[in-house]
Parts: sequence; structure tokens; C-alpha cells
Amino acid sequence: MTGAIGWAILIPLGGALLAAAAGERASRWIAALAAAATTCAAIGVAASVARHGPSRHPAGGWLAPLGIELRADGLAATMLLTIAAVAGLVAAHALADRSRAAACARSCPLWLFTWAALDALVVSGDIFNLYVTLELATLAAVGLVADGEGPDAPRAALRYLLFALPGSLLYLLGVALIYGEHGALDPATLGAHVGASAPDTAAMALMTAGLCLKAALFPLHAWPVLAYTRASPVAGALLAGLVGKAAFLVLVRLWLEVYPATFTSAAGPVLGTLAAGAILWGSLHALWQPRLRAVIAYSSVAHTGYLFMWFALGTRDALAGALFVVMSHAAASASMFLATGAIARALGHDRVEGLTGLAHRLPIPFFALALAGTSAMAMPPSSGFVGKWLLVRAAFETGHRLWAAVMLIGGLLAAAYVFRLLRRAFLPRPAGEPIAITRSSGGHAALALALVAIALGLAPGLALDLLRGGSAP
Amino acid sequence: MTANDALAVAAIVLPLAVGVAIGIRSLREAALAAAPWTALPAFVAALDGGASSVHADALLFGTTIGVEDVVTRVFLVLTATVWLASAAYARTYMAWDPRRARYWVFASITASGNIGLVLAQDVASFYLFYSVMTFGAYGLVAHVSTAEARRAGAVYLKMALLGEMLLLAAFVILVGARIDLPLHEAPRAVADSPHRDLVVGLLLAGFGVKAGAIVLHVWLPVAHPAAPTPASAALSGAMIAAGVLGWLRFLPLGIVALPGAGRICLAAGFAAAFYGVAVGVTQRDPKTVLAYSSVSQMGFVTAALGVALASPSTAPLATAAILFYVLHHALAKAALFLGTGIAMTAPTGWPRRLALAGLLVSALDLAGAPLSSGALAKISLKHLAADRGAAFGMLLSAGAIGSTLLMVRVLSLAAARRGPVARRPLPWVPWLLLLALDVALLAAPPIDRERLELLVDPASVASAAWPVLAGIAIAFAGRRLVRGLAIPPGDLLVVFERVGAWLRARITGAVRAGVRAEDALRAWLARRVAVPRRRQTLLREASRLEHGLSGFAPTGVALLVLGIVLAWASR
Amino acid sequence: MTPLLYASSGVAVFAIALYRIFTAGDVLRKIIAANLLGGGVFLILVAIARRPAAGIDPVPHALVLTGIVVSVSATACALALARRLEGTTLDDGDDGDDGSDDTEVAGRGP
Amino acid sequence: MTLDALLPLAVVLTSLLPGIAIFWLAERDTRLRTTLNLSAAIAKLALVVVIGRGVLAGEIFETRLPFVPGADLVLRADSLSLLFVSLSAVLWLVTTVYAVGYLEGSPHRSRFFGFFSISVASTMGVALAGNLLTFFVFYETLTLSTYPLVVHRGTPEAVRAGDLYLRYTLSGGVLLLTGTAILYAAAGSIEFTAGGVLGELAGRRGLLIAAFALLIAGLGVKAALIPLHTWLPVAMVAPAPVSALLHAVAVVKAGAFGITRVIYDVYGIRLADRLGVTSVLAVVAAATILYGSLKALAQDDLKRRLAYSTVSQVSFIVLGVTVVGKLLTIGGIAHLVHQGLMKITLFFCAGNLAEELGIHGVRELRGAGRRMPLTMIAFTLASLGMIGIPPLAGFVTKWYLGAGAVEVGSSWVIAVLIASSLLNAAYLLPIVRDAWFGEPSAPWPARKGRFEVGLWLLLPTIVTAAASVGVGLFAATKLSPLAMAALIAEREIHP
Amino acid sequence: MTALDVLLAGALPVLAWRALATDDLHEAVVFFIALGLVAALAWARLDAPDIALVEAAVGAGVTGSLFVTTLRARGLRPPASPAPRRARIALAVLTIASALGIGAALAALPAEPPGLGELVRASLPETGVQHTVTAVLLNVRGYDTLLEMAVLVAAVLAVLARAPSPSARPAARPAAPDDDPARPLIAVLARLLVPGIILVAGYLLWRGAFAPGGAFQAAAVLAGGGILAILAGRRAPDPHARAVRRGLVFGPGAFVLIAAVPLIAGRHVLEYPEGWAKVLIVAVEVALTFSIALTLVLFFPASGEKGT
Repeated sequence: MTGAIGWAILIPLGGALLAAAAGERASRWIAALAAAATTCAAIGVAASVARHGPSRHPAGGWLAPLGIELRADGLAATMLLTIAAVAGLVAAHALADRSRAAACARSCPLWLFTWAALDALVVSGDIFNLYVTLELATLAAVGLVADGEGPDAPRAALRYLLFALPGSLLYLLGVALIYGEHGALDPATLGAHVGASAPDTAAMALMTAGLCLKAALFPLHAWPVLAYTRASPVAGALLAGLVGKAAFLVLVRLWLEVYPATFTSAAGPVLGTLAAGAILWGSLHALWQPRLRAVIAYSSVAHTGYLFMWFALGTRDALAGALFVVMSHAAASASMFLATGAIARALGHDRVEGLTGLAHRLPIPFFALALAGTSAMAMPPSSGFVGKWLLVRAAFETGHRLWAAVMLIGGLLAAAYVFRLLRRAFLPRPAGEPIAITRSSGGHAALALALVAIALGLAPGLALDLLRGGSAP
Repeated sequence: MTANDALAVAAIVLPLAVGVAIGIRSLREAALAAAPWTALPAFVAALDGGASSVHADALLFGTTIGVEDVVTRVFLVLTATVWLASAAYARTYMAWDPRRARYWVFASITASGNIGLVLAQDVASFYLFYSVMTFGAYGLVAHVSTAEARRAGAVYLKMALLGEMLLLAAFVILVGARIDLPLHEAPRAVADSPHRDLVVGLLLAGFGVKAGAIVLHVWLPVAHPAAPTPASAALSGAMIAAGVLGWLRFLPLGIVALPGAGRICLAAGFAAAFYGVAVGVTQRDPKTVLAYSSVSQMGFVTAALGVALASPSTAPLATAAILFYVLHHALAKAALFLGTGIAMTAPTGWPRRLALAGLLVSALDLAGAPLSSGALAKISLKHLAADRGAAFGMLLSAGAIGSTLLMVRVLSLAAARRGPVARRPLPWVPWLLLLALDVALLAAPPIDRERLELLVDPASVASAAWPVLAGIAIAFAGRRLVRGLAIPPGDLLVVFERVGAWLRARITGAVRAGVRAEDALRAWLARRVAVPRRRQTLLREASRLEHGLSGFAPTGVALLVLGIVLAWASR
Repeated sequence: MTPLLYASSGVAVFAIALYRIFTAGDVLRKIIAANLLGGGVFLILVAIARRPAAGIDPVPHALVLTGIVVSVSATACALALARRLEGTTLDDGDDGDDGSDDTEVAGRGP
Repeated sequence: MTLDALLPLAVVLTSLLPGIAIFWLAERDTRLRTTLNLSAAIAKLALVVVIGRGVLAGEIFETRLPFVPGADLVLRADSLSLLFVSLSAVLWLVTTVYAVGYLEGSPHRSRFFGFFSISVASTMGVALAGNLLTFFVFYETLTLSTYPLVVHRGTPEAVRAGDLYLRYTLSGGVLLLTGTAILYAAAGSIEFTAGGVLGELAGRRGLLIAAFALLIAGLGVKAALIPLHTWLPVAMVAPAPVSALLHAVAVVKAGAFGITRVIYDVYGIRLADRLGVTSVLAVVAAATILYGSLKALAQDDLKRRLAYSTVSQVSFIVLGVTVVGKLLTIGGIAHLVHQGLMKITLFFCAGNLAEELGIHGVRELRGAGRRMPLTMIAFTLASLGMIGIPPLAGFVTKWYLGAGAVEVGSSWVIAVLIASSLLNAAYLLPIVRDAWFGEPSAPWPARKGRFEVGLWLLLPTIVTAAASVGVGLFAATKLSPLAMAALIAEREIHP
Repeated sequence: MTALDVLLAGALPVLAWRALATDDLHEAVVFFIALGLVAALAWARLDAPDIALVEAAVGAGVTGSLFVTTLRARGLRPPASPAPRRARIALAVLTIASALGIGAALAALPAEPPGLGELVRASLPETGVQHTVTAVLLNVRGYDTLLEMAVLVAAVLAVLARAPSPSARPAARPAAPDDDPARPLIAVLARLLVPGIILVAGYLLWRGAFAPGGAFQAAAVLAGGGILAILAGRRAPDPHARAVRRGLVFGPGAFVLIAAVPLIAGRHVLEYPEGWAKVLIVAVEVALTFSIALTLVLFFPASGEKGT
């Protein structure tokens, strides 16, 4: 299946286009088929990487310096699988939801485009191509947010767009400078030439700053929160779960392949400080948010902090840990968003007080929230723990005791804000609150995602081998 | 497993089994019927005199029980006899008691414990049966649901626990890991133990609680009378002897000279003897007087022990003397208790006269009147005193006077008869049998036959007679003097109780204060951190900052600052 | 020499746009700034392409073409949203409000 | 993966899988749930017996699952883990029977038994963990799975107790994680091996002491060492089976077991002693023993008194394990089983009294002996055992602890033992006395069925009471916990 | 380095500042359009004819008209308060500093960079197209263009997400030509220019293969014509109509199909089979032109459309 990597991008693209053109019922079938096929493609890529190790697929047949290369290595394979799992299950939720069938004509193409963009981003081997994939993901995400029913959707979408644009354009300026200096766009050749010259430094600074804004690293963290709290569950799940991680993955590619380690080691502590800030600031705010979605949004801010800790630590294990946090948080936050969606539909609002006495009334969404919460607070046996363990251990190995302490305190704060939600579920239900118990289809997808987060924690060996098997060069 | 071995095992297991069976509703009636005869196998084992040894590896730490030496046999005789008599007596005495079942449960378990500790041949099982007996006896002491019984029970329990802990400490220090140390090696172990003095002290005190040594005796005068009569008989007869058995088993008599310990025992012994008499005489209740008489008699035994400890050469003689003395005391004291029980409630006319006569016989026997087994016991003690100088002999005689005084007191109280007349038939038979056995002891003393001739020779008769006569004379003379004095039973106990109450008040006060202090600390901490108030301002501050951060301009500033810092950091 | 001239003018446009996108109050002005931000970068890119004596390097041109299409799409999307926006600025109303206007259910929560 | 390698994993799964299955059962099909529960418990017991025979014969069963670079998930059945596993397996079967009876007709039983099985699975994991990371993983799952049991009743008071429980156990978990991470960073994978693995790190005293303090603080929360114990009495608000199996046995023992593992299999007793940390821990343990007993004295609620008694008794294990001495180790490790049996009997009796007669306060027990003879006999036996009266379980371990203290010459340990026995007597014997010799203020309600309390509740109580007597009486037999402890001490102290 | 370059290079930042700093939005839009035209000139001076064409048609034309329509649609809104003074000063200083930094970096760029120009020219024959930019756009970096098309469709879906279909609005047809004073002029202009525009677009499309031009440029010009037609009163395409959506998707769909075919044959994605490159590129260009034109027209809101 050498072409699997191509299919992983073309199928969602084609599916999106067909869904956009098709009628209401047909678009749902097309979207479902596309989702299934893309998942198979992703599995195909992962299988080939696991068996034969990394492979290069020059798009259009043009080799490295000239054309764009698609690379299927360990990092790409694991991320493809994660995207397939999360986007697939979110799609299942969107399609299974009878009441919002009409919306599929509008939203199905958008989340298929998002899926295609993320797949393209993860496998892309060209820094300009990364810009295009980032833009596609952002625009599709803006479309999804704009699709929300509330009156505030356009404002949330516009804010999201106007904050994302400067980030990508700073990145583009960085690309321009690097091309100006080395006349090449693929990481392989760039890696060899990029040094500490003025244009390279400026490019690294611009690209990193731009991507930090797009990844919403503290203190640039506030802009996506409005979008998360206003988006529909599907949009929220995709945004917080996957799109939020795209910029980080691009930065990982850059720092691994384009910028030489010595050159960026000086910038590492800067990002480390911001990451620590993100963990503490995000967790603190998640602790007292009145609304469930806001809690999940700030939890994502905190988890972005864990991701960026790799830049300060730099070891291979730390990278495996950060990527594990990507996987576990993608599944966990998506599951939490879907669960919140189901709960909000039943209660009419998503305020935290609404959770009181919910354990028996809405068992499946509650259980999904609990399992996802376990992963969010990085408690064993979830995959969140595996990620945090690798990061904390790497921190101690490289002597960064402060970062280790921050991560551990972050874990405790995470437990605080998760249990603030869960403890209410056991209290008796206040008499007055009506609950519209509809057949909460949202719950099952949320539970499936939460189980993915837990299963990954129980058998991380597979994912770690895949990561190392086709290890990034 | 010879017949004797089976008999020994049955002696322990039968009472225990019956005790448990009573608990089971369906077996209750049958068990209650069998309860009085549970001491029979022990009695038979004691009589036939055969040696036996049973080793059960699995039980506790590998227990061995059996009759292996003369000490075990003598104690088995005395324990079996007393328990058999007490059980027979209780068969009729307890017939109408509403809580009959509970009495028999505790009585059987205590009997099993008592017999077990006699037959036990290793430290662990000795301590096991000793504890079973101690805690079983609580049920007997606190049986009667009156305030005194409950107080007696509480006192008994506290002192028993103290004793248990002292013994536990002693055994742990002495034995260490070799828990299944055979008893016959125990004295050697004590002698060689690096902490010998500490162990000896603990043993003396631990067993002293049971044997009623001075100061540790306070529970005895309170507990024995509170228990029903058969239980009192068993308590004062068999269980006091258990304390002495403990001393004989563990103390290194004849192995090493312990002058210090010896002197202490001697002093404590005689102090107990005379103190017992002094307080006993003033008592109102005959059972309490008998209890004090036990304290004083045990005083003599302690003294004899002191002699043996001080000079190892006299050890065999002393042991023999103590053995016979304890045997005699057990039987006589049990008979006296049962006798007073009957005398106090016998209907007037010939039954009462018969009871009082019987009582007189056992009183004389205990006081050591000539031609009685008491005299024989005293003679063996005198021989011991032979090489210790005249003082020891004189003290012995003074003691004899004291015991006579107490016996006169008992008889006078019994004669005055304040108790209610029992409407139901009285258990004459077991008492009379016990009396007969006591006398018979004279005929076939289980030890040193040759002493018998001495009994009849005129010199010893004279030396036995004068103290008794003097005692009677003093009693009549001092009758009026004694009526004014009224020392509460348990004498020092009142002091201890007040001290104990004060201590407990202090401890619970301290604990309550501790709890209050802890809560105050926690409250102070909460106030100091003032989490709720502080949290509100913190959160308002944080949300204001967060709201500020989410605007465009601040994000722009942050973005550019980050860009510049990154460029600067890696130039 | 001309490429450097145009490149510096591109940087100037980029800087102005960057400054105004963060300080502009009105949404439309921000969108214009976003557009010009892209314009500035494209200027720099094309200026870079112009340098070699041998001939113009077509790759930056292709990049700029793609960039312009992306920029147009973004601007069109932004303007469409701006048309549907009620208020004039993006900062009124904070994020953590009480959530009563929840997007999920048409009916108001109790 | 040969069969031997699968056994430890099977032990954990026999309670994990049914647990997950039970979640999906509807409330009404109690029969299916009970059969599932009981068959799982019996299957586990059978497995444990199989493993037991193997381990005694010197075999080693080990399941090694790839987990994280540099550390695997290892489940190994050695002698020490066998002891804890067999205790938990037996008591789980007994407590399941008890719980079925106790929760008759109460709501959310599927949820209860689901989490109940998962928490036992975590306890099995804790017992069988082969390295420090696996231990931590199961240690935390234990916290998560016991929380819903603490708040099972759903009353605001239960949830508040749950909060306190979480606050302590989660912070403890973080401390444990920090310590584990430090050691893993410094010495690579920390496999539990007799005699400890930190030999080569001996030079870095500061690091070792810091890591030890963190590990013990983390474990101390569950082992209820002062001042980390306050959650235990508050958690008594949970239903009786929970406080019986979990708070008296599984959770509390996990802490003590952890400390044993850290001292013997991570640091090694000699290194720990050289670092001087064991003496500090011994003092804390002794303080906890006395503190627990004194606080128990001041409690009026029966379950809270038993809770404080647990706080004090668990520290015996810690004391036995920290003071260097073969006998002390044997005493400490055997106490792990003995205390478990005695304490679970006491909690079962408390549960029976609460369930049948609604007795919660210690003073309401007067004359209960007549109305519930069997329960009160069990209570009496267990209490006498706690005090250390032969031939019961407590006596054996106290004897070994005492003998060990003498062997080592630390006389203050004997003083602590004696003082604690007296204090135990002070807070337990009055209850026994009132029960047997007190007069009830009002006549007791009549018996509902043929027995004094439901058979499901009575049977386990009697079984555990008999066990606590049997374990003491037959301590010298080969299979008794004492013999096991001696075997462990043999392998741990002098590898 | 002629005076014109200096003039143009200088005009650009000035126009940008004027566009962004004025408080009157109308003025800002006018300056934006002016800047677009000047930029087109600058591209021409920098020998980038393709970009000049696209900039003129799309940058100034379509975007400019979009801004005007949005301005009119939003009507008069209270002027929004700009950011606080302190933040503005800080931002000004920071922007200047970063501008200087980037300027310094640009200056440090090598005069003779190892660009990809020669490589492209060397492999021009295999691309099947003579014009280098089209070769890069549709063959060498065709994958970028593929994703770019997706961006375009995604954007138009986002724009149309909530837009009401013109037919649904009460005033089905725009106001009659006579009531709007400017109407007659536009009507005449439209009748004159539209046919010309279509012709120019066709020519641009055709010459793309060997000279500056191609799909984007043609589509841009075509879109300009379309918008002019709408302004002149012709009915705007209904975004919800099935045919319009098919038209939108036709171009990118064809491109995806062509990209997928080599995959089925076991080759890399978007690898034109031997010799077929030229034909396929032309086919793709035609399809794309039509779809991009339709998309750009759809970006243009039907007049008078209020925010829903």
C-alpha cells in the first residue's frame, strides 16, 4: 500500500468536495464512507511504517529540493492514527445525530477538510506546504465555529480567524527568509544548511512566535477560548482536540529537522518558562470556570503547556512523552466536548452546577467525562499518565527539577478541577431541575473516545514502538 | 498416645468443649447437664499418677502437655479436686440462677485454662492457658449483676491485665524467638538470661498478682467474695495456686543464688502474712476474712520461696514444703468457702450445727492444730527454718497465731449468721466429701512419707498446739477492741482506685485537651490561610488579568516580545 | 539593488499592518490590515525571487500566487463573518459569562 | 508467554473483567451479579492457591508487558506479594458475600460492585507489582476506584468525606510519583529485588534521602501515618463492606505494603539504615501507634474508634519493617495478615450492629451480647486478639515484635508494644464488657429471620473471627502467615 | 534602479499607512484599492507578470469590491474605541524593532542565492509546459495548488454557511435599474465590457502554457466580469442551488481525480503519466478557471444582503 499516504489526503478532500455538492441525505453517506476510507488509509500508512520503517513519497514525482515530499515516519504514522481515531469518532457522532441531519450538508465538508488538512500537515515535508495545510485547517475550523447556532458564533469565528492570520503570516515571513537564505523548502536540505546567521535567527524567531500564537501557548492562550465555548460539540471537539495541536506538530518538525539542536537549545528555556506558565495558569483558571466548556478550554491551555515542555527538555523520551500527551489530550478533550454536548442538550445549559446528581441520570456521558477526566489529570491507567511520566522523568534526567515540579503540581491542579466536576455527580439530584433524557447519541461517541484515551494508557507499547519504529530522522 | 496421654488431653479439651457447646442453642441442655463433671478426667489423671506427654506440633508454637514431674502431679491433684468440688457444689447452688448458662460457660473455660496451665510443658501453651483462665475468671467474678460485682470485675480485670502484661514482657525478654521452650529448661534460661534480674522481678510481680503478694493482693478481698460461692472456692483454691505454680516453674530455685530477690520475698512474705491477719480480723463478711486468710497463708509460701532463692542448697526442701503447703491450703480454703456458704444459709437445728462443726474442723485444720494436715504442712516449713536461725521459727509460730485469729473471726461471724435461710436443698455432699479428702490427705500425703511419724511425736504436737491456744485466747480478749475498727475490704484498693480515678481523669482530660488543641490548630490554620476569602480576591484578580490578556493589543505585545526574546536568545 | 528596495518596502508594509491589526478598533480595519500583512510578505518573497542574474526564480512566484489565493479566501471569509457580526468590535463581552445563551439548545436554560 | 507468565496477570484480571462487566448489568438482575461476583472471587482464590504452591516451591511467576521506554509493567508473584495477594483474595470473597447481604435492596449496586471489583483488582496489582512504576500505576488506580465507594451513599456528608479522601490520597500520589521519577531518572528501571537495587547510588545521600522521604510521604497517606491519617476516620461514612475490606485492609495495607517494598526491595534495609531514615520512620510509626490508640479512646462512634485503631495497628507493620531485625520483620509482615483478619471481623461486627440494631455509638452496645451472641463472640475474639491475648492472631505478632525488639536491644519498642496493648484494652474491653455484662436500656427489637442477623452478614463475620483465632492458634504450621513471613524475612533480609 | 522603482517602493508603505490610520472607513477602502493597483505595478517592475495580473484582478478588484459591499452592508456603526494608549505605544516600539530586525536579516541575504530557478528551468521539458510559473504551479508543486483549491472551497463554504439564498429574499430582484442614479452608467458599462472580459479571460487561459497567464489569472478576470454583471442587475448565482454547488466543486474535483489516478496505478500522488502532462494540465486549468471564477463571484454577497 505505498499509495496509502496519498489516499489519506485525497479521500477526505474528495469526500468533502462530493459532500458539498451532494444533497442532504447523500452528503451524509458520502461523509461516512470518506471517514471510513480515510481511517483505513491511515492504518495502511501506519502498517507500512511499522513494517518497513520511514518512507518518502515525492508528490508529483518531483524529488526533494524541487518538489514536495510526503514523509511517512513514526511521528507521522502515530499522528495519522490519532487524527483518524478522534476525527472518525467525532464524525460518527455528527452523522449519527438525527436531529442535526440538515446541518451535515454544511458541516460535513468542513470537518472532512479539517481532517484532510491535518493529515496533509502531519505528512508534509515542505515548510511552505505546512503553511497551506495550517491555513486550510484554520479556515475549515472557522467555518465549523461559524456554523454554530448561537448568536455569538460569527463573533467567535471572526476572532478565531483574526488571531490565527497574524500567526500564519509571521510563519510565512519566516519561510520567505529561509528560502531567501538557502533557496530550498524541504527540511532535509534545510537541516544541513541552516546555521545561526541573521536571516536564520530571524526566521526561527518569527516562525516559532507565529506558531506559538497559533498553538495558543500562554500568554497567547486566550483567543481560542471564546471559540471553544461557543462552538458546537463537533466543532469544539475537533478544534480543541486536533486543530489546536497542529501548530505544535509543525513546530516539532521544525525544531527536529530544520533548526539544528545547538541553535535552538538557547531558545528552549524561553519556551519552557511559557509552558510552565501555561500549565499553572490554565489549571488555575480551569479550577473556577462556571461553565463546563470553559473548564475544558482552560484544561487544553494547560495541556498545551505540557506539550511545549519538550522544547525545554529536548530528549527523545521527552518527545515521546509530549506526543503521547498530544494523543491522550486529543482523545480526552474531544470526548469531554462531546459529553458536554450531550449533557447540555439534556440540561439546557452547561453550567457546572448542572452536573449535580448526574451519575445515575445520564450514565454514559458522565462515565465518558469521568474516564476522559482521568486522562486529563494524567492519572494511571490513562494515556495522559504515560505522557506525563515520560516528561517528568526526562525533566529529572536533564536536571530541570523546577519544570518537573511544575508538571507535578499541574497534575494535582488538574485532579482538582476534574474532581470538582465529578464529585457533583454523586450528590442527590436537586428536585427542580428538569432533564430532557433524549437518546443521547453523543454519549456513545464520547465514551468510545474516552476508552481510546484509557486503552492507549494500558498498552502504550504499541504506539511507542510505532513512534520509535519509524522514528523521525 | 498412651491412656494417660489421652486422659491429659481430655482433661483440657472436655471442659472447653462443654463451655463452647453451651453457647450452641441445640446442644445447650445436654452441655449444662455434663458441665459439673468436666473436671473428672483431670481428677482421674491426677489420681492414677502415671506420667504422660503429648506433643502437638501444629498447635500455637508446638505445644506439649502432660504430667512429667511431682510439681505437676501435686498441682493437678489440687486443681482437679477443687474444680470438681466447686462444680459439684455449683450443680445445686446455681440450679435456679437465671444466668446459669453464662456461669457454666465461664466456669468450664476457666477450669480448662487452669487445668491446661498445670499440664502445660512449654512456655507458649503455659501463657495461653494462663490467659484463658485469667480472662475466663472475669466472667465468674462479674457474674452476679450487682454494683459490687461490677466494681470487683473492673478491679479484677485491671489487675489481671497488669499481670498479663508483666508476664508477657518477662516471657518475651526471657525466651525471644524460642517460644516453644520446654518448661523444665525455663529456670536454666532465666539463670543464664542477660537480663536475669529484670526477668526475675517481672516474674515475681506477674505471678504475684495472681498469688496475692503484698500490695498486689488488693483485688483478692474484693473479687473472691463478689463471686458466687463455688466460684470463690475455685478462685481462692485453685487459681491462687496457679501463681505459685508460675514461680516454681520459672524461678531458678537451686540453680543460682539470688540473695537480693530472696530477701525481698522473705520480707514481702511475712509482711503479707501479718498484714493479712491485721486487716482480715476487722472484716464483717466471712468470705472477705477467708480472702485475707489466703493472703496471709500465701505470705508464708512467699517467705519459703525467699529462703529457696537466697540459698540454693535449701531449694529441694523448700519446694517440697511449698508444694505440700499449697496443696493443703487449697483444699482447706475451698472447704472453708463451701462451708461458710452452707453454714450461712443452713436451716436452724441439726443441719446448722453439723455445718458449724464441719466448719470448725476445717478451720482448725487450716490453723495448723496438732494432728491436722495443717500441722504437717507447718512442720515441713519448720524444718526449712531449722538452719535459718530462730527468728524464722518464731515468725512462723506468730503466723500460726494470726491464722488462728482469723479462723476464730470466721467462726464467730458464721455463728452470728446474718444471711437469708436457703429454701432449696443445700449441696452438703460435695462439701463433706472435700472435707473428708482434706483429712485423708493426712493419711496419705503424696510427698515425704517419713514426716508422718514426726506428726505424732510429742515435741511437734506441743509446738503446734501452743500457737493455736494462744490465738484463741487473744481472740476472745480482743473481741471488743476489734468491733470499733472497720477497714473497707481491699484496704489499699480504695487508695489505688482513687489514684486510678485521678489518673484516668488526667489522661482523658489530656486526650480531650489534645483533641481540642488539634481542632483549634486546624481552625487557626484555616483562618490563617483564609482560603475562602483569599480565594475570592485571588480569583477576581486572576479573571481580571485573564480578561485583559484576551484582548488583541496585549496578545500582539506578547507575540512580538516573544519573537524578539527568541531571536535574542539564540543569536 | 531594486529587490532590496522592494523588500524593505515590503517589510514596512508588513510592520504597519502588524501594528494596526492589533491596535485597530474596527473589525474592517483589522481585516484590511490582515490583507496587507500578506501583501507585505508577498512583496518580500517576490523581491527575493528577483535577485539572481541568471533569471527569475519561478518558485517564489508560485508561492505568492498560492498565498494570494489563500489571502483572498481568508479575507472573503472574514468579511462574510463581519457582515453577520452584531457589534463593531471583537472584544466586547468576555468569555466566561454565565453560559445562559448556550448555543446548544434554542430554549433558555432555567 | 508461557502459562506461568500469565498467572499473575490472570489474578488481576479475574477481578478487573467481572468488575467491568458488572457495570453494565441492570440493577434488578441481582442473581447474575452475585454469581458473577462470587465465581470471580472463587476463581481468584483458586489461582492464588496455584501460585502459592509454586512460589513456596521456589518458582517465580512473572508477567512482563511493554509499557514505557525504560520501564515495563511487571507483575511478579514472589513470597511477599503472595502473602498480600492471598490475604486480599480470601477477604474479597468474604467481603463480597457480606456486601451482597449488606446492600440488599439499596440503589446503585451495579456501580458499587463494579468499582468494588476494580479496587480489588488494583490491590492485586499493588501486591504483585514487580517494579516501582507498576506499583505506582496500581496504587493510583486504587485511589480512583475507591473514591466512588467512599461517596457511594451520595449524601452531602459522604461527598465531603470523599473530598477529604481525594485531597490526601491525590497529594500522596503526587509525592510518590515525584519520588519514583527521581529514582527512575537516577538509576534507570527500579525492579523490586531482594536486598535493594540502589547500591551504586549510595554515594548520593541527598538524592536518596529526598527520594525516600517523598516515597514514604506518598505511601504514608494510605498507611495512615500521622499527620497524613485524618482521611481514614472521615472515610468511615462509607458503607460497612467498604470500610471493612478497603479502609481496614486493602487500601491501608497497600500503603504499609508499599513501605515494606520500598525499604526491602528498593533501598535494602542496610542502605536505608545507613541513611538513618529508618529510625525516623520508626519514631513516626511509634508516635502513630500511640496517637491512634489515644484518639480511639476519645471516640464515641464505633466505626470511628475502629478507624483510629486501624491507624494505630497499621503502624505496627511499619514499625516492624523499619527497625532492623529479623524477628521484627517477621512480626511486622505477619501483622499485615493478622491485623487484616482481626480488623475486618471488627468492622463486620460493627456493620451487623448498625444494620440489625441501628447501633452506631459505643455506649449503645450495652447488653448486645444477649441479642446477637455470635456477632459479639466474634467481636470479643477479635478485640482480645487486638490486645494481644494468646492464642489469637494479635498475640503472635506482638510476641515476635517484642522478641525482635529484645534481640535488637531497642527497649523503647517493647514499651510501645505494652503501652499500645494497654490502650487497646482501654478502648476495646469496655465495649466487650458492656456487651456481655451490661443491661440494655430498652428491649432489643425481635429477630427478623432465624439468625440474629442476615446469614449473608453472619457467615463472613464468623469465618473471619475463626480465621483470626486459627491463624494465631496454628501459627507454627507451614502454611500459616507467620511461616510465610518467616520465609519472606529469610529471602528479604539475608538474600 | 530607476526613479519609478523608488517612487513605487516608497508609495506602498505610505498608502498602507493611509489606509490603516484613517478613522473614516470609506477612505480606508479607497486607499486599499489604490494600494492594490500600485502593488500590481510593483509586481510588473519585479518581472512577475503572473502575480501582477492576479493582484490587479483579485487583490484590487474582487477584494476591493468585497470591502465596499461589506462596508455598505454594515452601514454606519458607532466608531469602535481603539486599543488603550499604553498598549499602542508599546506595540509601535515593538513593531519598529522587529521591522528593523527583519530588515537587517533581509540585508544579510546572499546576493547570489542558490535558488531553485535553474532546477526548474532544467526540468521544464518533463513538466509538459513552457511557462516556468505554470510548470511550478501545476506540476512541480501541483500538490500545493491542490490544497490551495481546497482552501478556496472551504472558504466559500464558510461564507455560504449562513447566507440566505437570494431567491428566498422578498425583493427577489435587485431594485429596478432606474431608481438607483448610478444604475444606468453601470448597465451601459456592463454591456460594453463583459464580452471583452470573457474574451480576455479565454486568451489568458490559453497562453498560460507558454507565457504569463493561466487558470488563476483567467478566473480572476472572469470573476471581475461576473461581479460587474451582478452590479448591473443580473441575478447572482444562488449558493444553495444544486447546479451552482456542482460548478463550485467541478474544478477542484477534477484536480483531485487527476491526482488520485496515478495512486491507483501505484505511482506517487499527482504524478502525471508520461507524456500526458500537458493535456492533463490544460484540462485542469480549464476546469479550475471556471470553478475559481464561480467561487470568487460567490464571495461577492448578493447586493443588499443583510447579516442573518
